[in-house]
Amino acid sequence: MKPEGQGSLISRISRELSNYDYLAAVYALLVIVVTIVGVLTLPFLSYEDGQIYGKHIDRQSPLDPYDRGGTPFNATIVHAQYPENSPTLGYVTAYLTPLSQFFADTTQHLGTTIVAHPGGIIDEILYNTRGLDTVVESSILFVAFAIAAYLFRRGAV
Amino acid sequence: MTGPLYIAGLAVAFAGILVAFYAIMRESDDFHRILLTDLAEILALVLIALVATDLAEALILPGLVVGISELMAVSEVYLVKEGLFRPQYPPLSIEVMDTAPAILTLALVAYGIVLSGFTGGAVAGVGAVFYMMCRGHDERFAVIEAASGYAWALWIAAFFIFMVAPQYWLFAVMTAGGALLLKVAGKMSLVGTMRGGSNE
Amino acid sequence: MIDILLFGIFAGLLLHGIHRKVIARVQGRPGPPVWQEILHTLKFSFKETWIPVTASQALFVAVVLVALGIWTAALFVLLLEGSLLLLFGMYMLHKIVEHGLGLSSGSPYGKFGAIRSVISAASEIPLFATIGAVYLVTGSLMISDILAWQQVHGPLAIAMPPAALAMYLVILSKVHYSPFAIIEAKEIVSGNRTEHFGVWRAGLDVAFALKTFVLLFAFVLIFVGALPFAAVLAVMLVLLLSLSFVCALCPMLSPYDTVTVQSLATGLIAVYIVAFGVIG
Amino acid sequence: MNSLPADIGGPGLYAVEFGDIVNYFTPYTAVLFVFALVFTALAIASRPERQVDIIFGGDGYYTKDIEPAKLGFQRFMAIACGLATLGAVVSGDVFNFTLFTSMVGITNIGIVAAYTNRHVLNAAFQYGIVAMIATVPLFGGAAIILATTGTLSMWELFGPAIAVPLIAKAFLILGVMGEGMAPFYVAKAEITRAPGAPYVLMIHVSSLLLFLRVTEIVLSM
Amino acid sequence: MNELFAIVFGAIALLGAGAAVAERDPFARLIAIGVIAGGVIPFIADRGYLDVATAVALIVPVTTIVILLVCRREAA
Amino acid sequence: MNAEFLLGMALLAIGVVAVAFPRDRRYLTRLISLEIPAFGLLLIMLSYDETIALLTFIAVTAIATFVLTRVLERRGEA
Repeated sequence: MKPEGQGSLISRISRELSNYDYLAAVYALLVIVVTIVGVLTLPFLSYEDGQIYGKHIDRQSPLDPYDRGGTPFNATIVHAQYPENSPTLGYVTAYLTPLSQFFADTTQHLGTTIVAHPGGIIDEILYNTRGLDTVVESSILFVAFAIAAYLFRRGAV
Repeated sequence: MTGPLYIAGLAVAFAGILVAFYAIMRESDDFHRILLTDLAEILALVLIALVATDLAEALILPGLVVGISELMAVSEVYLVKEGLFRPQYPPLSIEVMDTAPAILTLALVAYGIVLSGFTGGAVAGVGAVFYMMCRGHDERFAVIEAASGYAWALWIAAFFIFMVAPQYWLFAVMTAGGALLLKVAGKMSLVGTMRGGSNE
Repeated sequence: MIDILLFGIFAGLLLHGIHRKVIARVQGRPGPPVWQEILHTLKFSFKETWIPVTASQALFVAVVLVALGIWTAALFVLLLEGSLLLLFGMYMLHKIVEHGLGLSSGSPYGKFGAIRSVISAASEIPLFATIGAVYLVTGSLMISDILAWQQVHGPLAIAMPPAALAMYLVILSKVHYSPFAIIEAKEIVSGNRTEHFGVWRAGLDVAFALKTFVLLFAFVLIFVGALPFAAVLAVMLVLLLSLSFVCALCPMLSPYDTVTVQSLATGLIAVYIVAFGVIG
Repeated sequence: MNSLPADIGGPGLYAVEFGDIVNYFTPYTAVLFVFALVFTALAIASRPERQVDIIFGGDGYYTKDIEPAKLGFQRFMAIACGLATLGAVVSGDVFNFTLFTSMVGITNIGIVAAYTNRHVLNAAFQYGIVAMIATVPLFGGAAIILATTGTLSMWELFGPAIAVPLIAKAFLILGVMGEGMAPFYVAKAEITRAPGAPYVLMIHVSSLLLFLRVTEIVLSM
Repeated sequence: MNELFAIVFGAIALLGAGAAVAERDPFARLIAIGVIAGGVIPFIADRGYLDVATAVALIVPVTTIVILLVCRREAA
Repeated sequence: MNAEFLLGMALLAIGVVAVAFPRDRRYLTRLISLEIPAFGLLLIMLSYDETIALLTFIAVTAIATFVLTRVLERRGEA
């Protein structure tokens, strides 16, 4: 056994890596190296114009940021990945609650509120076409909260 | 338009990642590390936001929730690990803490309910957290937790309505919006109750 | 299929015996007879069997069954010339068996074995270099496609020596008495297998014999190509002899050093592969 | 409906459609799925082991006591971890995969957070920090894939027509490495010292399966 | 937005950011953060998101008060 | 769209540097500085009209700040 701080290069590296206080540092170093590669390849990246769920905003609509066309309680054209899997695609997007309808008819500047009250493109994506994402994500919140609450309630042991 | 802007944005984001991770690499204090991970979280969201479609917007919400969840869990582990169970100082009140909470909370919760879903839950949650922070909490922990658990189950049910019986989409969207609001707001407001000593 | 399975088990046990014999001879000892491992397995099959009272009972038993299951499945993947990725997936799952063996018993020696098994996670990393290289060169990960490629271009070991080296390293870290076999070092008794005896030990011996057989067989198929079955066995034997020499001559590394050595080796191989990919 | 693709994982066997997110089984992912299922079942069914400690300098030994409350929590986390792993190995959508991955990361923290041993807790904390910063490459990788290809569905991405940038692939691998801490053996080794074998094992099962899955994804893209 | 206004509000936000970086005193820094918010909210309002602007204007002070709780003890 | 985007990027850059290399090593310094890149991200989201995300982000940031101050309360300044 050699004393601390000496030994071959290999055993010195081993000692550094085996201290878990450096874990985050080692990982950060890895990310930095990969990101530098990313910066170097940046000129070869290009933005794909044929995006799904692209944004097309009608500035004149009273539902300004969330108007994706269509009439309430009827379908709207939404550029989904697999439209055939969602038979009611577009209905949620076009849906308006009576309250929302009232706001839309009377004002110009309450767009977000109106459409977000269930209905609108984000709800279409989050609840319908990509609902599984939301399942997972609310489960994550659930689990994280369970951990925090467990530790908190256990308190000092 | 979006194309060149995207690459420019990506360049700034990458530069930010380099700086932030360099700082993480050099940091040895555990709480400073937590603060820096919060910064990293923002950079992750920038990368998603740059996609600039409706989908990107929808993806930011899960990203955000993952971030706050991990922050909650890890900071609690930190407190336990360091053996910090009581606040260092006695509770303290500023004048605004007596007057502001009711109005602010009312406004935020009402607005949150109108928004519904995640966003509504988060906004209403801020109101609730603020209220509990200022006014102290009573022993409603279990009740809120149970309510939020039922809301979660309700949301899962709504998801399956969408997948199995899409013709009831209206019912599903109302259930989903309401349940998520309740669930997120509930969980977030519980954070507010976790301020005092351990809740035996 | 059953006949090949039985053959694989016996061949694997025999290879283990040969391995021990060669190491002993290199080190100037007489060593056990080559069929010693077969006898061991038979002996354990008829010994009294129970589950330690401290063990996590379901896990204790299930891990043995999982070990048998994954290596049987791996053999069939190999024989059916299925996906290389699937085969390597099975190999990685073996890691879980190692952890589970040690953790389930409650014995401190088993625990140490399991912890060392976690530490030696790096022994799996060279596999990714192998997979990457094979995919890069042949454009497919189906063993049948790889064999077809070698029919045309000659053995892969010549086209891509570092990939073969990586896989050799992987096999080396899994054989008994190897410089990387920190899991079974003698200072922790039998490591993660300490508490498994009787039928359980016999089952494990069978599974590990299959593992040796499958790994050597896979190496031959991937890097040398399709050969007559007798020739395959001969190449496997040569491979095993080389492994035995390495094991006999190299001392065992300290746990963390194995990781560093394996990671560095993988890093070098990865650099070579990337360079190959960029230039070629 | 959609034709199932034949990729590195073998020909598609069965698809489960959730709107835009289509989960599907290939022989490869099916094997991973079954394996995850077996260990989830074990986490549900098996009682934990009782660790025996040797008293050095003598031939005495003692068996550690385990509190039932702690084990209930651990079991819950292990099962959640198993479910997340099941989701991740069959996911057919890059972003959904990353979400399942981060769920695995957070349940892993949960499994070890139950211990009061400071040494184990510290390892859990360090790992938690890595899991948190790993969301940058993880979500970043998925976001770059979406921006440069216009899709997140693996069926589209695995096709020959779409080229996924190298940096996105590297980010994805890095992210999974961080969440599952596959190569970060150090913290994991410390965590392994904790009792509760069926649950601690789940940490290894999940990170290993995630790593196997991301290898397939990255090679196929 | 009118270009002049864009420049003015942008300058306010940048000024706030600069001040937040330069200042050492936590209270001064919190005020600087408030200045950033003052520069940013007009941009939101200009796009027609009045409700969002209102919500942001409500939540930012909440954040400030939360931080203030710790600051006070610092000063004491 | 460009004014918001540029301003957002500028705030983000300033904020990242401010958080990564704080003037002094107090926790509070970093905690307050974290608000700057948050406003940067807010503006970037605004420039792409991602309003729902923006609202959620602001709300979640407030809660995250609360979680962090909660730790700080117990931790004390070091």
